[in-house]
Amino acid sequence: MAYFFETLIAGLFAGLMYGLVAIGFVLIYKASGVFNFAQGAMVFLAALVFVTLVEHGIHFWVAFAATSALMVLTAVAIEALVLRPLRNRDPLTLFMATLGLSFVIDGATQFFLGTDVHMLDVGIDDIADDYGGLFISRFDIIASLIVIALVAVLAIVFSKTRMGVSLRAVADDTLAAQSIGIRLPVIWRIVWSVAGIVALVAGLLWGARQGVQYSLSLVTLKALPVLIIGGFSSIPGAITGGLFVGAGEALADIYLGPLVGGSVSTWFAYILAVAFLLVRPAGLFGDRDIERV
Amino acid sequence: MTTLQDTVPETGPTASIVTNPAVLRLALVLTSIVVAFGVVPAIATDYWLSSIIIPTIVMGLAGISLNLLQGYAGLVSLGSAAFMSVGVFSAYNLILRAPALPLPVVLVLAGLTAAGVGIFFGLPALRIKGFYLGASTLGAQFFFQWLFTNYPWFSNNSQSLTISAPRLEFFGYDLQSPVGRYLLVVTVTALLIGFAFLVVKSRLGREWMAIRDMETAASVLGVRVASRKLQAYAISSFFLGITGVLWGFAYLGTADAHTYNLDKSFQVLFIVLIGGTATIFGNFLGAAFIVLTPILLDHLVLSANIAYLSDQGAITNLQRVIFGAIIIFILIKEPDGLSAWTRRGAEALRARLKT
Amino acid sequence: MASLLELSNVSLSFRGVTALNALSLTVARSEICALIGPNGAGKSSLLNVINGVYRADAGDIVFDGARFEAIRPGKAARLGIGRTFQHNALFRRLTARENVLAGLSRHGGACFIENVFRFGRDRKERNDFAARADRVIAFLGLDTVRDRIVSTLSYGTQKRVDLARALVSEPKLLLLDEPMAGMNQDEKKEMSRVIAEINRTFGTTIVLIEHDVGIVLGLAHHIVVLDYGRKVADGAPEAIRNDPNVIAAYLGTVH
Amino acid sequence: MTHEKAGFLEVRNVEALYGQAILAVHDVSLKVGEGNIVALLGANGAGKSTTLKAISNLLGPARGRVSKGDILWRDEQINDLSASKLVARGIVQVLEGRHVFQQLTVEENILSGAFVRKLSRNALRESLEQVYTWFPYLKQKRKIKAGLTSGGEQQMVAIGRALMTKPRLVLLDEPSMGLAPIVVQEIFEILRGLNRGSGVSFLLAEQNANLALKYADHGYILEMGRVALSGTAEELRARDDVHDFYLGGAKPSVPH
Amino acid sequence: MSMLSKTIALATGALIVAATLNAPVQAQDATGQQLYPLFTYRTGPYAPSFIPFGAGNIDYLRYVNEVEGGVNGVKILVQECETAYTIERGIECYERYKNGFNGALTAAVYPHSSGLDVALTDKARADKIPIVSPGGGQNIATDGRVFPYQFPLIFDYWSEAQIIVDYIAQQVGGYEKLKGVKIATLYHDSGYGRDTIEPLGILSKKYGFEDIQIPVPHPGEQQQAQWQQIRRAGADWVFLRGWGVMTPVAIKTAARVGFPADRIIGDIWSGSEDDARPAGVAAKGYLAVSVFPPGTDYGIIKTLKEKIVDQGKSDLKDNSKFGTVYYNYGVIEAITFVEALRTGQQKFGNRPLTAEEGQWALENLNIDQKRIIELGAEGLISPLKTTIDNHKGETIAAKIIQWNGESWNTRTDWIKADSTLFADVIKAKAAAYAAEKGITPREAASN
Repeated sequence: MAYFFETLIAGLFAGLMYGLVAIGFVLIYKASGVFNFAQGAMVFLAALVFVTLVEHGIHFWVAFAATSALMVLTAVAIEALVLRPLRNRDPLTLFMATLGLSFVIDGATQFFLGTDVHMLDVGIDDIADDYGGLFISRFDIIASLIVIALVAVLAIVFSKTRMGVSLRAVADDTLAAQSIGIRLPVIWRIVWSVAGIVALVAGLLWGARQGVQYSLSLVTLKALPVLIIGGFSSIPGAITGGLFVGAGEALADIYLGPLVGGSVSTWFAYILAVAFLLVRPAGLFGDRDIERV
Repeated sequence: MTTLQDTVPETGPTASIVTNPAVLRLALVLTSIVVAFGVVPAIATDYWLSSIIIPTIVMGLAGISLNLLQGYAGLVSLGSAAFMSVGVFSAYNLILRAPALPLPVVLVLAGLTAAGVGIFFGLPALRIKGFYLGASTLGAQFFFQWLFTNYPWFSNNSQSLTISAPRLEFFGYDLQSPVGRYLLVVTVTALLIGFAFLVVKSRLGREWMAIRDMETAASVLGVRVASRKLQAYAISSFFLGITGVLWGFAYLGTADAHTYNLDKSFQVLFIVLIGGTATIFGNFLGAAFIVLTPILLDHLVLSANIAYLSDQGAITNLQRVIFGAIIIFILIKEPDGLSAWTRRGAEALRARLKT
Repeated sequence: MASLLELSNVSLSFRGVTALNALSLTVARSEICALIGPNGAGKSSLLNVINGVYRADAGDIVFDGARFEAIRPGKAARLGIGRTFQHNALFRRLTARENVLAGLSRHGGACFIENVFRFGRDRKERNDFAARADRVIAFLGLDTVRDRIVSTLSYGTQKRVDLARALVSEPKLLLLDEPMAGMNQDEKKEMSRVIAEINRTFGTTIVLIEHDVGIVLGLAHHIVVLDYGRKVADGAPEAIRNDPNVIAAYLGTVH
Repeated sequence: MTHEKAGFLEVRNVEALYGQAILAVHDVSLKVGEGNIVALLGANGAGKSTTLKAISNLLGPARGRVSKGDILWRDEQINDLSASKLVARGIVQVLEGRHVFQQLTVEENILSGAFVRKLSRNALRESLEQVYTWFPYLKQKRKIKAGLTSGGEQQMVAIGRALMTKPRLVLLDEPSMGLAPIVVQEIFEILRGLNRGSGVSFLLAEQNANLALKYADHGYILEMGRVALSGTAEELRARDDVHDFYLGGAKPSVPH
Repeated sequence: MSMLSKTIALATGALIVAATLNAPVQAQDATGQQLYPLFTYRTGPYAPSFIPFGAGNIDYLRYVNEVEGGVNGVKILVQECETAYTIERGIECYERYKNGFNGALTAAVYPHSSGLDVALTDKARADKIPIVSPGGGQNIATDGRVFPYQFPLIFDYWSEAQIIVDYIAQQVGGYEKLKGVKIATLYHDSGYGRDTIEPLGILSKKYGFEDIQIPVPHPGEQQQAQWQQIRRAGADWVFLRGWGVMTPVAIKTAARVGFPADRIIGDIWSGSEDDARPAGVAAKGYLAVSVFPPGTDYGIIKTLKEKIVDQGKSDLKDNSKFGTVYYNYGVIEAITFVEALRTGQQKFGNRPLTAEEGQWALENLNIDQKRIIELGAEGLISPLKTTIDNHKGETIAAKIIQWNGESWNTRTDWIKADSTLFADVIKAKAAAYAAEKGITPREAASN
């Protein structure tokens, strides 16, 4: 039973990380109505820039600030060069554009910063402590606290600030938001910037665990089932979906894997997601619209 | 009875062609056949056949397959490569385990297997729509990659889980040479294009487009939306299955689960978007773009002679940036894809000829 | 067997907003029944419940002697309920003729393989469909635009294509959602003449929504007035004309 | 009140398209004087909504655009100003069908209207309280998600939200749609109060002609994307052919 | 008419494309040189391993060209072609260079990808071009009678399994002590990763150790569950068959569940600096199999430092990669190519070799200890002798290296695999392949 719990807990921690990545998608989906495939490339870009700066002897927080600034610049550029020209186009076109964008971002990142694997030390030991027979890593705990803090900050921002309310307004009814003078380009820039900074945090936490390298950008594929389960437009959903997928994958690998002779986590999340879709087509927290004719 | 359009002047393009369409079409088909079966094999080098023409044709066919589903029936698939892999693995096992089967039969059976799988993964289309549907097909993508790596039976226990193309022959006629493989590809493609035209011009195609344009109205008119959607998945997957066989056997000479990965699915998606939705020939423009762009960029750099022992990595990353940028550019400037260019060109030309 | 359609106590709401409130209604065979009432009174919702686009929260429907709690749109079509739409719901990238042909879907019996390879039942079906479509196209005067992509047609013409698409399947009941919206007086008169002719020629029962009371009074045999999801009045045109409730509901309160 | 000042809002020969080809508005010219309530009447599909959106520059999201003509605001051409800039200059639209932010609370909805003004916290509160004095119901419902309130309340939220932008001209699209007569009456009374009290002008698109003409100073009747008739509300109320245009010209006209 | 104009327009477009594609052919004539088409993957997830590898390759060939004046006077023309580790691009590269380039002849193709190696099997057989994959070829292709044009030189995973078991046996005090020892294999769930399942099964039967197989799905960035499984199973040793990101994650996760790093033995693709360094302190003590021992103390590596790197002629951008596992791997591979050319030239004369001649040379390669010392590669490579029925090399050996937190140290001398152990199994597989493909094996004694 301890084994089960350990697996479950490990899965939940992993899931929280998935959730963290998924938050970036949710923000952008709410503001721009697109599944941003380039989010993974943004995670990679942020982490690689950060680690390169740190390797050049720049202080942690200075590097963090500088990378955040770069993510804001990236957001502004994306808004001007991709989103604005593609306004009012169908979601699939937007999705394809973000696919193209992911090529541009990860190509440019590697062009300028190279393809080496970098070690990233964020100063948290990844050592397991014994909690009454359960081994839990200190890194996991601190990383989870960071994720929780980030979610709390975002929750406060969304409920209390003008920007937050504007974003929710845009997500809810874009036309009405425009009608009262909310400027979509501004919202887009802000949201993509915030998503960029979330990508940076995700990049640091993932990068600290697996090294900073190209495969960081593959987290995109983990995020999709998370979003389907949680709903594309809900931050609590992203976290819950992440926990579901993380725990489900870990348990499936242990208990289902041996039955079919291999690891199942590559597709398990998707099957879980499709099963969810069939039961709740809008995800756990999503809202479905009625079609008017 | 008097009609209303006496008072309503109608403007805009008509669906009919100004010159006699039947003659034009026949001429086009005949020219294509002469070029495809006569001119190309006669003049193309092995390099051109093996690394440019064959992959372009096969990828164009993949584009047609997805276009049937996406452009005509309005359904989404992010897992085209999975259905291609089902095709190639079934063809391989058919040839291996029933060597008596002639190649055409193998191709059809492989297509049918893929069609069955397509129907299964299309089932969620009955409940969910749009981008969410992508998730199910993406699930197929990962599932089959897993299946073919996890069960070595599919690759006849080969060491690297890679299957190697069987000898291609048709009634004793050897198709191993580049020209032979080309002829196989072009014949199958021609037949499938014909099939695709039959499909889109039939009641089935019409009802797909009806569902695509306005699903509620279609169901209100009695279109059997659910079965039409599954038929779309079936036919598209049938095409993809055969495409997969050609890709593996006639082009690569090998296949493994990794060959048909997500990147390939996205490439097929790009072909449809770049070539244009709901077109047949546009897909070949899209495919040519996908196949040629990296090679062209590579050659441009080579001929500029800066590549010699310089950092090829930087160049390739630069290519990636350029490729991504071109995709975004086309999406912005040409919502209808590259086939709009030729259509516009032809129209302009026709207009000039008329005056 | 006088009534073709009977609705009893049908209710419908969206997210707590009531669209239809315990509505009952009877439509006789071969009559033209007009639904009138202000915008948002629930007229379109009512049509959507009749042919199954929406599922009523309560109440049931009797059509042609069969009783339903809810009906699926495809099933409604196969039972012979045709429908046009308030907003443009044409298949916008198809030609006018293809739109009309799509309207025949409920009569198709051939399986998709027959369709694709044009053998078996498809052959007869194709000819039959073509003949029927051409007949309706001629009947509605759409010959000159039959091969045009519908999204390039004018609004009024698109409305007629929509009507042709619904009519071609020879429905027993034809639901017309604002067939004359956006038309000028001449066009409206022409359209109402067409509707009357359809009713007379084919004996089709018609339920239509129209705002133009003047037109409706001249066209319908039977008028139902809705307001706020409720039935305010129901009767022959002469009776409706003088009903003070109707005047209040339809034209707004007059002081 | 019927006195018309020049140079407030003027629409000159506007044509609007959806997509590449579909003409929604052929040729519309109209004027709104400062402090006026102007009614834009006409049947469904006559082009009322499109005209309003052309003025507020909200056609874009529906792939529409103004293809000809000028829209002048205080003698300045505003065809190309973004909706946001227009709001900053005092023109705000309340969309047809209310369009409240369903997931936001009533108060958040109303507050969102003031974002374009960049107010201080106190000034924001003041504006909010002002809206609550106009719509006292809303104060009781302030913590409730707007999507869960009744149609009339949603209409009030939408109007209140628009008023938070401190507009000089409100473009109101079918405020009576789907609402009970009593509620409609109430809303119109509030509008009249606003107009008289704060001098806010209104251009309202309505189907309910009798109602609109009761409150308006001036009216335009649209037909097929063109202005078919215009005049003061009194004139229009008096004319029989208004009913022809609006209710249709068939002989058995509805008695009144 | 419109058809005609359209055709003309299309044809013009096609001509432009064709002209561009054929353009490099007009570059300077390279007759008399030996072409070395260098298949690169400087992009994509595996680029970090290629970059030092490619540099080792290029640096050695540059050294041969510029310092030794070529191979018996024949200069080697390196022509890069980026495959991005995809088979499609690889095939294009193969087609582009299989017949030489500007007059330079192609003697052999090194595809640098196991997938591409398989993909080229039939084409190479038809084109009669040898395909060489040092360390990454198809094991059945060891049988050169069935695979005349495949050269899976130097190493294979079955031998690796033997070497691992051998090393563990040494540590526990002999083969007889292996009984009951639990060896868990954590493998990348792919053809590559699964390749050791069969030999380990055979070895476990033979020696009585407990064989635990645990897959990690690609790319392997989450392994908590797998390592808990390893801990629960009470594994004594872990054979880590990772690839890319999977390796550092494995080492870190091991540390997290408290599994000692010095009981994890990485496979040859898990044993580079880029595999260990990202794992940080957790990797200290981590072991790996190495066929390409890292270090800068070998004679040839020192020479390269002096003649190439210090002259600023190295392909390396980052000189800290000099002497790393992948750099040395590149050097070793280049040595096999150059030595094959020398072998061929002895028979055919001092001129560029054709592909057929290259095939003969590769089949008659004999880099013995004496030659290794001459090359200054003592300790860097073990003797390599190929024959018609052994295209891999007769003795397969590897060292075990250990990560000290900063760099790799060699821990053992060459451990030789017993080549007889699996020979029959492999021969049988090759025979089955021949039967499936309808190939008649060549006679072993034909030369």
